[in-house]
Amino acid sequence: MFGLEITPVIAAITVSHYLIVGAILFVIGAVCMATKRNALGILMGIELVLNGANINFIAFGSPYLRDDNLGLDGQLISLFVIVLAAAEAAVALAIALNFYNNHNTIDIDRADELKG
Amino acid sequence: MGILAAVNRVYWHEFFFMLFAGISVVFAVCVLLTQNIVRMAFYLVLSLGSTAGLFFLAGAEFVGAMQLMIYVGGTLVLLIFGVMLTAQQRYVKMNTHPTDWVLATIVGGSLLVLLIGAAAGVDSWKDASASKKALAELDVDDARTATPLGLALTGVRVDKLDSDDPALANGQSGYLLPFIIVSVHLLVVLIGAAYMARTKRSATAPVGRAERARLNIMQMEHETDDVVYSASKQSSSSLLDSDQSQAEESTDEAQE
Amino acid sequence: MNLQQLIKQLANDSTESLSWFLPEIVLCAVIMLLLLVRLFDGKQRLDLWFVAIAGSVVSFLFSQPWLVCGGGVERTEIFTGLLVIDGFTIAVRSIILLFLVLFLVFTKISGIPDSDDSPDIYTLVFGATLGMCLMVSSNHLLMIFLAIEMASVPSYALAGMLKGRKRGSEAALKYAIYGAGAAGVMLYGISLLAGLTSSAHLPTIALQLAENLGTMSGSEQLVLVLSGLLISVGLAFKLSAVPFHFWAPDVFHGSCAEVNAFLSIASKAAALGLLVRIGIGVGYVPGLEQEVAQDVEAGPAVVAGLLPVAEEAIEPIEDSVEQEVTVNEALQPVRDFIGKLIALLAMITCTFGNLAAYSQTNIKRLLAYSTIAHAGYMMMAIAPLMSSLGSDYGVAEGALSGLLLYIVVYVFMNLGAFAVVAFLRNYIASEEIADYSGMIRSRPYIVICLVLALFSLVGLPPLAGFLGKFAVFASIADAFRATDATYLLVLLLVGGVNTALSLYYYLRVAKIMVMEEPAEGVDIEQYPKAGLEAVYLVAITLPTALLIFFWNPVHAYVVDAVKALIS
Amino acid sequence: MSALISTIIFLPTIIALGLGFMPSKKDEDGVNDPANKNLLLGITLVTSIVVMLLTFVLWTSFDSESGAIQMAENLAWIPSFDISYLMGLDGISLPLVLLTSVVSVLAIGASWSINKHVKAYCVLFLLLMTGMLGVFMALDFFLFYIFWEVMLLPMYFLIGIWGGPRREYAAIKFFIYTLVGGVLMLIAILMLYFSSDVTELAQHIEGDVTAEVVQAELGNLHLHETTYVAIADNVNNAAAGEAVEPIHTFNLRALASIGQTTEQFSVTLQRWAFLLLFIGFIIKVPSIPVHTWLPDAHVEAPTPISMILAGVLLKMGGYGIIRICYPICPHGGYDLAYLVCFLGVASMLYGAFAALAQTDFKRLVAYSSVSHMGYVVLGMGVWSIYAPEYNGDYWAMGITGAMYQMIGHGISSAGMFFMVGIIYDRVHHRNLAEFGGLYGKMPRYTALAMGLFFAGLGLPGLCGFIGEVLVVLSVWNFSKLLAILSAAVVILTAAYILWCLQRVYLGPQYNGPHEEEIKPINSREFAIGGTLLGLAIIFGVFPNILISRMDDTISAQVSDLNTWTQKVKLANAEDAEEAGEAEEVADDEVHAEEADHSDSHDSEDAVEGEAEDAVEASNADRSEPAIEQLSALAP
Repeated sequence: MFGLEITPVIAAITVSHYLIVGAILFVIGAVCMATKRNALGILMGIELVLNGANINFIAFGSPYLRDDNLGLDGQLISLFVIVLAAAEAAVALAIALNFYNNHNTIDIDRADELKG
Repeated sequence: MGILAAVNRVYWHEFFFMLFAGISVVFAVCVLLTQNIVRMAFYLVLSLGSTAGLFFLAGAEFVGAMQLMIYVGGTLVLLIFGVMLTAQQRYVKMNTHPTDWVLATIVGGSLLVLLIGAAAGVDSWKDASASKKALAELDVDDARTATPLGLALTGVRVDKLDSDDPALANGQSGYLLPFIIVSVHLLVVLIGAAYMARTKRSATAPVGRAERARLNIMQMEHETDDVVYSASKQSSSSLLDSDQSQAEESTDEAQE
Repeated sequence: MNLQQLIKQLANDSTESLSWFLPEIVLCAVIMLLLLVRLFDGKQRLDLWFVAIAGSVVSFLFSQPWLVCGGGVERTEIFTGLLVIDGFTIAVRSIILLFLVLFLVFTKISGIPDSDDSPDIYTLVFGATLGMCLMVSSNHLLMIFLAIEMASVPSYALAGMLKGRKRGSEAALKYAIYGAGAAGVMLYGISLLAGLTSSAHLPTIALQLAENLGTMSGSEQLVLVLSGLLISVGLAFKLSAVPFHFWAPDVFHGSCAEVNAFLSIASKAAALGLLVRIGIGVGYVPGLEQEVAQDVEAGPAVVAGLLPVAEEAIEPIEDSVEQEVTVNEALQPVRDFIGKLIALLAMITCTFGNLAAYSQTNIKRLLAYSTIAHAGYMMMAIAPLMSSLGSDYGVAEGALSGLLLYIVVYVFMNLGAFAVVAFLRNYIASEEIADYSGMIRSRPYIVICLVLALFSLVGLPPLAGFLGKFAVFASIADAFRATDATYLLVLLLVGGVNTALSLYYYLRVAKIMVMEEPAEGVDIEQYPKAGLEAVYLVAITLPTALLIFFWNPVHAYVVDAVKALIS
Repeated sequence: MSALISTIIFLPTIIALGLGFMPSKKDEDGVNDPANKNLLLGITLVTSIVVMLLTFVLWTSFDSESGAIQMAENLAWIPSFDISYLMGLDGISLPLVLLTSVVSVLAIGASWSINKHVKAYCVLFLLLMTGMLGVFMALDFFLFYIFWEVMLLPMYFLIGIWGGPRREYAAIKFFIYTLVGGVLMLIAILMLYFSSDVTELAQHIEGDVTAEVVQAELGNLHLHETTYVAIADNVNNAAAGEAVEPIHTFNLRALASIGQTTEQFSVTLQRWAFLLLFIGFIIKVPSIPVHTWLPDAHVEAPTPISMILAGVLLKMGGYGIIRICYPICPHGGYDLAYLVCFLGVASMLYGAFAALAQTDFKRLVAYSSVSHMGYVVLGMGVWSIYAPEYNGDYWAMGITGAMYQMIGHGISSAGMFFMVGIIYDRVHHRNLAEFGGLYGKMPRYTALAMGLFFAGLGLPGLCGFIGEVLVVLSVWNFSKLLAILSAAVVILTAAYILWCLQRVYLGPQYNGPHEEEIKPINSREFAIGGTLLGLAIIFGVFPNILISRMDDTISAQVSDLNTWTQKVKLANAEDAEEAGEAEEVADDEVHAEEADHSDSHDSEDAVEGEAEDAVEASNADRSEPAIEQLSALAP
């Protein structure tokens, strides 16, 4: 499947394996964003997306997996992503609570004042 | 070390990869499938926590630690606070529309196939020899990435100076600037979050143009200040505390 | 090289970099100041607006827009290659900071935010502006993401600036959720690009691409295209380009006109700057031709300024000089991909924005769609830039300078339009176009200013909007002549058709205000007549009306600004 | 360099800005206080009269013996795009400038029926004047475009605020049509600009090339001084084998020269550019199928604005075609001649039939404009329909006819609209079926109206006749069918105009509303109508006044294009089998040929091949027949 050697089941772990995990988390996060009605659920989807990207960065930067790797850049970027995700979550949460206070709901489908 | 020990080590690496990856993916799927917001938060903690395990396996132990501390310990706790503040009975479970599911599955599925195909198709990414070689030569001293990371954050890069590829050796940047500027960002975000979460102060009544502008906006939407403010007072005060402490925590950690 | 040398090098680099970074430092200082001043009890007496306006003026002055005159700014990478300073950076940064000054004056006159909220709001505004300044100078994938986050996250809060309003909080929530999602998708694309090229430094990425493009396997190309598409999602969101525009009308409708002005002007300018940065960054390696033409000895000197680890770099760079003749040619497929992708997005965006604006009854929604359409026009300038970057520098220069001119013009015309919306809201408590009818009877000067701004947005000569459009269309025509690429001709035709399309809805607003009877129940007479509002509007509108007489100096300026970028 | 032209163009703008600060006394409904109104309109009237007097100065100081650009003003405006502020006059623009200034004065005179928002009206009217005058005198394509679009906004508001019941619809329709045309024009402008390189025009110069030499050679193009320097540099560099940057230009004369003497504009480009420009211009003319804005706009506009629309604005389209389409894109013009002629004839027929069917007085006049402007398009299109029997003189006659028709129609249609306006002011309706018997009640008015309508009909001795006859004569030599059709239109015209006169003025008695309001015209109205009728008679009896001033310019332009036709089109067609040789000839000519036709005799020495005789023949007797035939026509 996709050119990966699956026999023996436990082959050596490569960048591709990490990328597949990253891709799965990314897609699940994206689907989460699309399907959840709870604003906080959407935020959780975003966290999954960011994590998928972070796994990629770590895999690309790992000297154990690849010779011409991204080096420390990978780890550094993922560090910053973690911090930025925290900041983003803080603001998004404050906004979500503000929305909750004004609308008495957290259902994003009920956000329909603005149309046209 | 004997051959047996080496084989054992390789075995464990792959075993833990499968374990962490499995937990991470399975609980991510759970996050997606459950309709209960509280469970969603719990599954997310598990999923992101085991992602930290993957980081450790890839040799990024500092990032893995930060993932546990900031992400799982900070951001997710923040989210859980949010869940608790809004978790009235009727908002705990909100079912997704079936049509959304169908659409999202189709789009997400094709995206997944595309991404995995791309990830698994690149030869240099699935070349196991590099990883075997690296693991075979792995020394405890090599595993210390915190020092170069710290140096990089102060602007000095010591890795890859002797890289074969000249271009790659050149394109290394110190990360002093983002390290500092992100703290300004965190400060701004902190103020923004606090502003959004707290009730409107009314220590001084706005005068002149400002009053007119505010009154007009309220009038436009047929709302009055009082109703909304009284409703928001209770919850926002508690949020403010949690919010600030979390954001401060993350600031501190980032600068460690 | 030992650690001590490295640290010494870092110290030198940082000191030199700081002199280019002064505007941002001032912005940071103002943010601190706004926070600290509140600790003292003097808040009641000291209006923090004065701190903000003083800070913005100082920051604008430190951005030194006059430096680019005569093409005096060489391309310089600062902070070990994270940022890049050249004429384009300086020009766009100056425009954003100039806009900040105008914006602060605007908020003071319109009364929002009031003095209670202003410290927080101005902190957010300055934080977002700081991010925008970084956006236009990013030279590194991390900085791109960081700058976008820094510009976006405070904007989310700004959209919900007026608290206790259903619409405001809804706008903020939508903006935050969509924005964070788009940023996440973009980050994933960035990770793929970084992994494929094993670097996060844009010129290095370009070099790697140039080296490997010919030998790439199908899957690698797929990854490259995917990463390009995913990154374009994030950028398209910032630009409000179709199909990632859906947030714009709602956010504009829900937040107040002041925030709209900020989002539609500063944010767009910065996003376009970033688009150019990325396009040029991965599609072109500047300065290589010069090095080849000159003696090889010049190479290390240039590189030393460029890169942190200079001494090791000397040896390899000489090797790479030999291949460099072809580097920019090798990148042609990358440029074509970016150029065509953006051309396509621009055409759809422009057409959609104009068509959707037809049915709007709320002026802010109408202006939101107009903003979308204008993002399309401005993105059009990137297509000729990318198509001719490696072959015909004159054309590329024309395209970039056209874009810059458009941004300058856009600042004034859009700010004028939103200022009118805010001022009229203060008068009649309405933002419905129908309530503006017959406004010319009671507030002729305000209406004339809005009419001029709207017709400038149409691109009607002799108003300034025409000059922007002319410059962009001219560069497309020029690129078409130079490359004979059919998509450029299509782009030109679509742009022209859209100009005609857009006329109707702008005209409708003008018609209602000028030709119809005053609306029932709208009592404007109780408010004082012309005042600061009129003065401000005239000051904003005059450049729109008179730019045609001063076109040449402005044009000379923008041409100077882009000179060092691509030659 | 005198600034007379600039004064003429910008005086109205300056006065308009001044008027902006004048007090405006209005009541609740926006109706101005009479004294205030008289003051505002008075200032505007005086301004327009001053402008008219200044254009008379242009008229008298114009050297009618020269076909070249006169009184040129040339300032560097945007050197980076090679855009200069280049204004000038020649025989094609002079009559139209004069028409504009005269009609403007009369329209202001007719504006006393405007009562609301007079200040805004005056300001917009003066801005409109600037736009109109600028279009006719701009010789830089970019400047032309700016002026072209400048008059849109005032016109939109003039129709939209002071117009009739459906004014807003009409105004928006007018605006959108014209803007679409403008956008097409802009695209063509950009295509032409970026394909042009003036260096090639100077490449034949031998020896030491300096700016002075270039200026001496290309002086009649009125390029800017810095451009001459750049050209000289380029030529020298090219001679030295160095790479040169092309020098693009917006200069209309230079573009024409490039279009006719070089191959920079490929045939495809010329066809497309011609088509885009042509659509932009015929929207203004208007010709079918893009005429539909005109009946609405003319009907809804207030009387003075209808006069301006019919009298001046429609002429811009014709002017653009003569000045821009043909000289710059001869390939397009030559190849699409059938299309142009067809549109012309179709407009004539359609307009006439539509006019016959109208029951609204003003709509009838509006459709008569469509019909009459068809002559203009036809006259310009007769270039080459039957190429084997090509004779350039007939085209010169067609163009002269078109120009004359534009002037004649400018006078007669302005007059007709004014006549409609007078009766509308009194009875507030325009239903033809309800008029009748005005002859008895308003004798002076009826006499004026008869005269002006006959002028529109094309009665010999009045201004409409000359143009129509010239056009039909010129067409006759190319296509009998078209000539017969266009002559037949005269009968249709006579039918609807006579029928209309009969229904409105003769008839048994007036049987519509507001009969008591019908009173004889006042002296202001009589003065305006009388002036128009006087002009109609003068231009009908002494056509040479105009033709003597137009003729040299037209023959110069036509002879340039004749040369081009002989050289490029006919030579190729005749020597189809010797294609290679013919191309050589063409190539030689490209280098030898210069834009200034007066030099062309010298350069022809270099010409070889069959084309030579034909060229000389056509140059030698050019310009003679048109005048002779005309003097024969005048009674």
